[in-house]
Amino acid sequence: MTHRVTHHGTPAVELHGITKRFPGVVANKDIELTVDRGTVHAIVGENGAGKSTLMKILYGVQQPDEGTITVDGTVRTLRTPSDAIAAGIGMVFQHFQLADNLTVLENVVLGAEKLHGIGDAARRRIREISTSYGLGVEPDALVADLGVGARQRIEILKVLYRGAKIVILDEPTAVLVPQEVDELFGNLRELKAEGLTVVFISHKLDEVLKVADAITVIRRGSTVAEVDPKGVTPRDLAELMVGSELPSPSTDESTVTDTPLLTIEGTSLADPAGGRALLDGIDLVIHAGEVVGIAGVEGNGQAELVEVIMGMREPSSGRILLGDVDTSDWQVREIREAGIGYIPEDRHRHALLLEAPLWENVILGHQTDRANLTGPGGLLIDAAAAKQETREIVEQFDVRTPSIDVTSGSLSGGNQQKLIIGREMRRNPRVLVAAHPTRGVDVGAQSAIWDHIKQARREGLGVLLISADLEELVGLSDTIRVILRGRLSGDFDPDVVTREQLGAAMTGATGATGATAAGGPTGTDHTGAAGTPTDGGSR
Amino acid sequence: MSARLDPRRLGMAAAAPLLAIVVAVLVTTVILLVAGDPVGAVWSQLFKVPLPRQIIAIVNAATVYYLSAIAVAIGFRMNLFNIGVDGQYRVASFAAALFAGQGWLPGWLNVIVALLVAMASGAVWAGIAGLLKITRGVSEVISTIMLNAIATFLVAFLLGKTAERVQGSNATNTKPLPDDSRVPGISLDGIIATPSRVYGLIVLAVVVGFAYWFVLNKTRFGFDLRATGRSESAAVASGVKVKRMVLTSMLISGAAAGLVGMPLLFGQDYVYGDTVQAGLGFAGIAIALLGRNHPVGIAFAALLWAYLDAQGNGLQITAGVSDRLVLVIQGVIVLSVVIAYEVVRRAGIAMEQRRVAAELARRQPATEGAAA
Amino acid sequence: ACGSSTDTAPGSGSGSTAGSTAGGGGAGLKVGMAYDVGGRGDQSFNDAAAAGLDKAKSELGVEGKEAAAVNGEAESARKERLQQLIDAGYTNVIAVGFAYAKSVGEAAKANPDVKFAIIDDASPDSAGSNVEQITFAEEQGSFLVGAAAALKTKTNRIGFVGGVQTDLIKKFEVGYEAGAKAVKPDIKIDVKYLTQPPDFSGFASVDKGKAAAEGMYQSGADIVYHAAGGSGGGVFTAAKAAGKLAIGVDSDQAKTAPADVRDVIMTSMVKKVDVGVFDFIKAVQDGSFKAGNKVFDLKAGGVDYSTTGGQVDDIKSKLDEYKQQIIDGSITVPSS
Amino acid sequence: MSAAGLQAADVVREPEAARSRRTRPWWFWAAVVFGAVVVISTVRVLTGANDIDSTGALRAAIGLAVPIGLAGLGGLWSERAGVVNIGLEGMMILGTWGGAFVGYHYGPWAGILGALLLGVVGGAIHALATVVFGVDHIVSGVAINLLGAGAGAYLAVRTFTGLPGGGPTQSPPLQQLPFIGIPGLEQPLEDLAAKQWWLVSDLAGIVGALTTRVNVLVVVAVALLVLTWFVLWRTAFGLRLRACGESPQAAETLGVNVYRYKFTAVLVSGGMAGLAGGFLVLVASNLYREGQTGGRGYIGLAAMIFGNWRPGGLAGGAALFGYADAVQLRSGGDVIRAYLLPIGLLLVAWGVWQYLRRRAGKRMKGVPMVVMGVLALLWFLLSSSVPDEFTGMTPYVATLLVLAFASQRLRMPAADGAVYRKGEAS
Ligand SMILES: Nc1ncnc2c1ncn2[C@@H]1O[C@H](COP(=O)(O)OP(=O)(O)OP(=O)(O)O)[C@@H](O)[C@H]1O
Ligand SMILES: Nc1ncnc2c1ncn2[C@@H]1O[C@H](COP(=O)(O)OP(=O)(O)OP(=O)(O)O)[C@@H](O)[C@H]1O
Ligand SMILES: [Mg+2]
Ligand SMILES: [Mg+2]
Repeated sequence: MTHRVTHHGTPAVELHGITKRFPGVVANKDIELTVDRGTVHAIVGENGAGKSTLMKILYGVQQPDEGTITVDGTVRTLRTPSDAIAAGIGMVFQHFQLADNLTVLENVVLGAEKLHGIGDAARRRIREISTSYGLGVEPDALVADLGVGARQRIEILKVLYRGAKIVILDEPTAVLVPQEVDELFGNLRELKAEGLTVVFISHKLDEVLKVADAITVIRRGSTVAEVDPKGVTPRDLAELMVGSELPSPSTDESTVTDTPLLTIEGTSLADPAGGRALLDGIDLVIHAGEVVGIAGVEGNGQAELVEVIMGMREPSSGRILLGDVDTSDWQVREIREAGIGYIPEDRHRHALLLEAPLWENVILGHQTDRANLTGPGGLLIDAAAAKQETREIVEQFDVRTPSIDVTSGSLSGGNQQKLIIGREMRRNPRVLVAAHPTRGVDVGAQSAIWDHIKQARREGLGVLLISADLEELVGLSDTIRVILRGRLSGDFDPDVVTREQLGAAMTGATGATGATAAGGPTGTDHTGAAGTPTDGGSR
Repeated sequence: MSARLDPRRLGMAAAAPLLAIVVAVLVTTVILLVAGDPVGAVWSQLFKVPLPRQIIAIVNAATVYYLSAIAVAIGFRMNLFNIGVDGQYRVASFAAALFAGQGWLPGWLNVIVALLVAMASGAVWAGIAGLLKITRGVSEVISTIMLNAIATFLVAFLLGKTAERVQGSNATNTKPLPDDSRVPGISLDGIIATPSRVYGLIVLAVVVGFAYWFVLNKTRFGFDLRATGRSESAAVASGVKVKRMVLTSMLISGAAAGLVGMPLLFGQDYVYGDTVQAGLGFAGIAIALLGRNHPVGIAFAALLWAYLDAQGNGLQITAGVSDRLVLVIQGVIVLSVVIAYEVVRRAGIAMEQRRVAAELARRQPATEGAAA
Repeated sequence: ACGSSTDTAPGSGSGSTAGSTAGGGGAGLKVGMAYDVGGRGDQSFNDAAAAGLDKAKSELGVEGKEAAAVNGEAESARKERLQQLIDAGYTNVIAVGFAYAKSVGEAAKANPDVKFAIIDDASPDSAGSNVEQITFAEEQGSFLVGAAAALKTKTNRIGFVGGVQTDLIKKFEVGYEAGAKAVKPDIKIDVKYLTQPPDFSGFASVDKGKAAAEGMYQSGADIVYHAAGGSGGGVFTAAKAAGKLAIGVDSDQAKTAPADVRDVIMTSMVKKVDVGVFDFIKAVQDGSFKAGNKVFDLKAGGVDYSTTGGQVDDIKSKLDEYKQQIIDGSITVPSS
Repeated sequence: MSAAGLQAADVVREPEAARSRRTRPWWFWAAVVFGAVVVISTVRVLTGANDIDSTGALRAAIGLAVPIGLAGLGGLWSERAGVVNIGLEGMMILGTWGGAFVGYHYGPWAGILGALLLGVVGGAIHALATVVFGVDHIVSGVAINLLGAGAGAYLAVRTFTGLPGGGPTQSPPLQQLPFIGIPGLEQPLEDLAAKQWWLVSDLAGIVGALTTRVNVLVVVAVALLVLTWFVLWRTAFGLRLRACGESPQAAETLGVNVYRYKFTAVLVSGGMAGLAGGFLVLVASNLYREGQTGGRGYIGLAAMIFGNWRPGGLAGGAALFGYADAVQLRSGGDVIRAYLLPIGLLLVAWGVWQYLRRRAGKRMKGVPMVVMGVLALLWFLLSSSVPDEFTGMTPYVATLLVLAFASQRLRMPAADGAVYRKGEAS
């Protein structure tokens, strides 16, 4: 099933025998990688497989313990990113490397001031690149004011500005919506056409198959295969990644009931800075056993909607009902006590105490849950109970950790996410507000998380699911709504709606609400799209 | 579990302070050599076994430092930098001395109410900074610096208005405590022979230290406080009302600061005046950091600090070296301790990661494809 | 004086300390001196005490040991300092400054064989059968310089700069004001204290002293008296720049101040701490030590005004007249 | 690739992008300053508190503001590179000794270098601890304050004892640094200021203080302020340095040697703080004196935070503090009383405006302001001077008040205080 790829001419990059050990873990083991000039070369692998490490080695952020790096036929020692930049390599990191409080111009010219200075010449050059690649980047904007898509384009511009011939993109699509992904791929093709070489990492295997000219699969630090995208399915790729057969997708029946759990009525949120309302007359009902998915371009009010529901912000008008109790002016704690589980978008900032042990993290968000408390009036923390609970979560949710006393910061991202999901689900919430619950998580862990959500749904949980991953939305939701400029569209039936319809609604390109396929919750299941994302990809 | 009992980790934790002291001694020796001061004389003074009365003095000084450091540490655990303990304890000491001096209440009752007065006034003074922070977003670093200075003027002004003049004295003091409100010292005659006594209110330090440990580590409130200190955004999302938390912890920190001067007032000075010990709040910052905000660590740090103070006092007399040297040594010790801790901490993290990775590698084959 | 310690072999342990080698070799009295904050070399109060000790060393052949206080130190640190001096065999102890009042009282009780002197305190705190309490009538000396200022002013406006607002410094101010008003009842007196206790940096803030005095000169005062220790240097600088006059304190500052400002120092209120110290040592040596409060007032020659530079020669007779009236009691100078 | 699609996406994002946070133009600040002069002048004429902006008061203010400003500048350099510097006080103390020691032996010009150098030594220790060893910045700063105080005092004992006019706690008097000014301006300006005309005399006083009898080190300090702005905001070096304070990882991935920039910044920071100490010994006092810094390092830090981590702002903070300190030191009870008038009026006006503008529920927020304003006005009307016991608080209270009314927009460098390790970009 491995399709060997033949290489022609001098490759742009040749990594040979790369080994990198971190204290106690071998991140890369004898990696071989050949990237042809003028191609898009994808690298796939599970979380922690060693993809980023390999790219960081190629970019000089980290040094290999063994192995050679050959760029354009010359063997190089890359001690720092400067060396890599000098060798014509540019990298867009998995997490954006931008200084929020500097302008776009400053972010771009940083470190490359010798090229065009830091003034008007640089500004002109940025505009030039921006225009010729259609990036639409405004040099004097403050990065803090920009959304993810724009940030992504700045990252690419940074690379182009330095005249890189080899561009590394580490999970560039994780935070993008379909339109943005398409734009990005458009960009990649354009770069390729100009003779640039692109190395590209993604967990979204259908995407990979769409743009890559060659794919290298890495499993636990070693290259296991190099495949030609023609003739493989996402499922083949996924199995190569995890080294065994994937479970077959489960089938689900609708569990939607008539009991409204969370009702949002005409809720608006004014912009404190005086701009247009951040949320504008939101109406939404989540029933017991129902998953309502919210699609939308980031920055259109998703975060605000979650904050309003969770009580972090008080709506300027409208009502939020939990069951039939008005919770509009409740505080976060009361709302959580009332049984709303919360999986925040940014786990490091909102869901974890990175320096605290796992069992303390399990208490977080449930400090007033009697199960965690002891003593008169429940004023004391019951560490023993919390530890027991943690052990059970680790067991039940397959959190891979040697002990519950290690800090949550020492877990990998996927395992952190599983811990968070376990913490919320074990409390048997009535409603779960889940923002991007599987972002950046590998396929295996992802389907496990989905299973947990589906399981709880069967037991009557209502879920508000916000995701940038349309597969996930379509696969999990009973109803999909699109949010645009703080307003919600009508319902979409996940079974019949197309990517294009959703995309149009998300960008406001058409009369979005008119595209509604079916009103109200539907009873059909949507097996085809659920299960794993890998097989729903190539629509 | 194994994290607790790992002998290598324990060894490393103990190594850090020792290493630090060795480094501090080396660095100071170099300074002495460069300056041409008698190295031997200095070290024999600093390391000689304190006399019984000096031991008592060290314990007493440490008591006061301890309270101050705890007050600072409460803020630190919340990511609040309360530079204002200095002003808070002066305001509080003055208020308590003023109140207790009147002798309105009998004996112990007077003491207890005066302690409450001290806590309340310390809390009020710190609360100003807390309020400014949550309502106006004023950095507590600036506001407490300013409030320290304002406290100086305010107390000096009020002291001038209320001072009890004693014939022949040039000191400005509040009215002395009535005899029955003076807290008797604890005699350690059984252990070390000296007429000196440990402050009766050392009890206060013990209670405050225990309360600090208990509230922070065992209670829900403490959990919220630590969570806020570790990640404000995560705390908000978990239902902590951060503004109220800021104000509350500022008030508690101020209340603890209010107690700093109490052992001095009730055990030694019996008045508040212009020769009262100053700068305790700043020492508290260093001691809290040295003790890593840990109730037991702070106790050791306070004792070390007091020990150096006491031993340094004799430097001029026995070694003919400026006692300012002690400040240098204290600074060097703080630096070497934190550097040593940092080095050890990194080694510890590396060890933990090694363990995590090893464990994972061991379990990996078994759990592969566990997504099912 | 301190340099001597470098001569001692390192590690000898018995390093001779500041000033202790300056005296003659005689195996005379052993005197321990505990200074206030600033210590020897502060060009002010402590130096005056040191001068007394130095004189005793050279004239009486005593041996001395010195240690200085630290800003904001604990009461126990002061007590310990005195005790360590005694432990080291310096059984005649002089405590410089009222901050030592309690410590001296307690040390005196614990060491009945040791003779103590304390400067600037006569409170019950420090009293004891082996304690001489040395105090000065600062208000009387200040009265005289106040009168001098009033006699000399052309603008009918004078100033006073206090270092730290303590009761002791207040005595200087009150006496000064009384003296000035005795001459010119309608005279305007600007008063400024640089800091408030327990912030004693007002005795070390030359720039603040300068700013305060400048303000006074620029708003019309032409003579400023300072009781601000080291900050007084700033007052002199300001006087020099403004072409006006200043009055020194504690020692005859027309002799001790930096040479370039000496000519603006019209007179100084001299507080003879050195005399107090020397007299104490001498009395102990003679066996004529007497416990109790010894007041160094005008009558005893403990305070006075100085005439160096000759700027007050023309009013000397008037000043001496006041002096006489204070001595014979016909003028009582308030002290608070 | 669809440029149109991009445009669409941008439109969708508009609510976020619209919130632009441009800084105010220079003429805004010029207008503010001029407005303040008009107000002050009016208050002066109304109340007769002529020292409110006299040349002398302003000169004193400059003298008191410069060390604070320099210390703040030290803080700025370090914190812009992401290293919190609470050790300014200690570095300043080292600077006082360095300035005095070198100044005494080699003349005041060399003294400037001495102060700078000793400050750099303090900075080097801080840099070693925070940048190389990754120690918590506050701990290191506190240790440096101890070290600086101890080392300064200890060195003074070792080096000044026995010198003529020197002692263990004090250096001998130092030679003066020269004063400079625009020749021929002093007398006419002084005459004009003495006329006490509305606005004209005030401007004359201000111009006089700024252009005549200015110490060279003041000029150096102002030059350093401007230079700092230029270097940090107009050069590649400065961009890199600031990037290290905003996002060291981003800087690292673009080939910037973050350690080097942070280290350099902290060294410069120490140098500036040392120079602040040098100013105290070489200009303000003309000698070293133990305890001379009197917490100015902390005030400098406060001025920098006050100034929102910007040179102009910190200069404003230092000027405010220096001015208030000068006024109170110059027995300015009447001047401070005079300020009660505009402050009272402002508070009343603000309170009333709040009351009118706010929604019904929040209206009461204006009430305390009105009450405070009325109290201030009553105090103004019923007294002729603020008592001396209170004037001393003025600089501190003024700083707090200004912050309480104008804070909230403060934004420190994003990675300020965070410990940076190489190779952690992801
Ligand atoms: N700086 C580091 N120190 C120690 N271990 C590290 C470090 N960086 C990476 N690792 C380890 O190396 C392994 C590979 O990590 P890497 O980030 O390359 O994975 P990845 O393939 O990029 O995963 P993902 O898909 O989640 O981004 C992980 O197991 C991780 O534990
Ligand atoms: N610089 C580093 N130093 C030490 N350990 C690191 C470092 N970077 C990563 N690690 C460790 O590597 C492991 C994996 O980290 P990593 O962030 O790559 O996980 P991940 O699964 O890729 O998560 P995500 O998908 O959110 O990026 C964790 O155990 C983490 O502690
Ligand atoms: Mg990763
Ligand atoms: Mg990665």
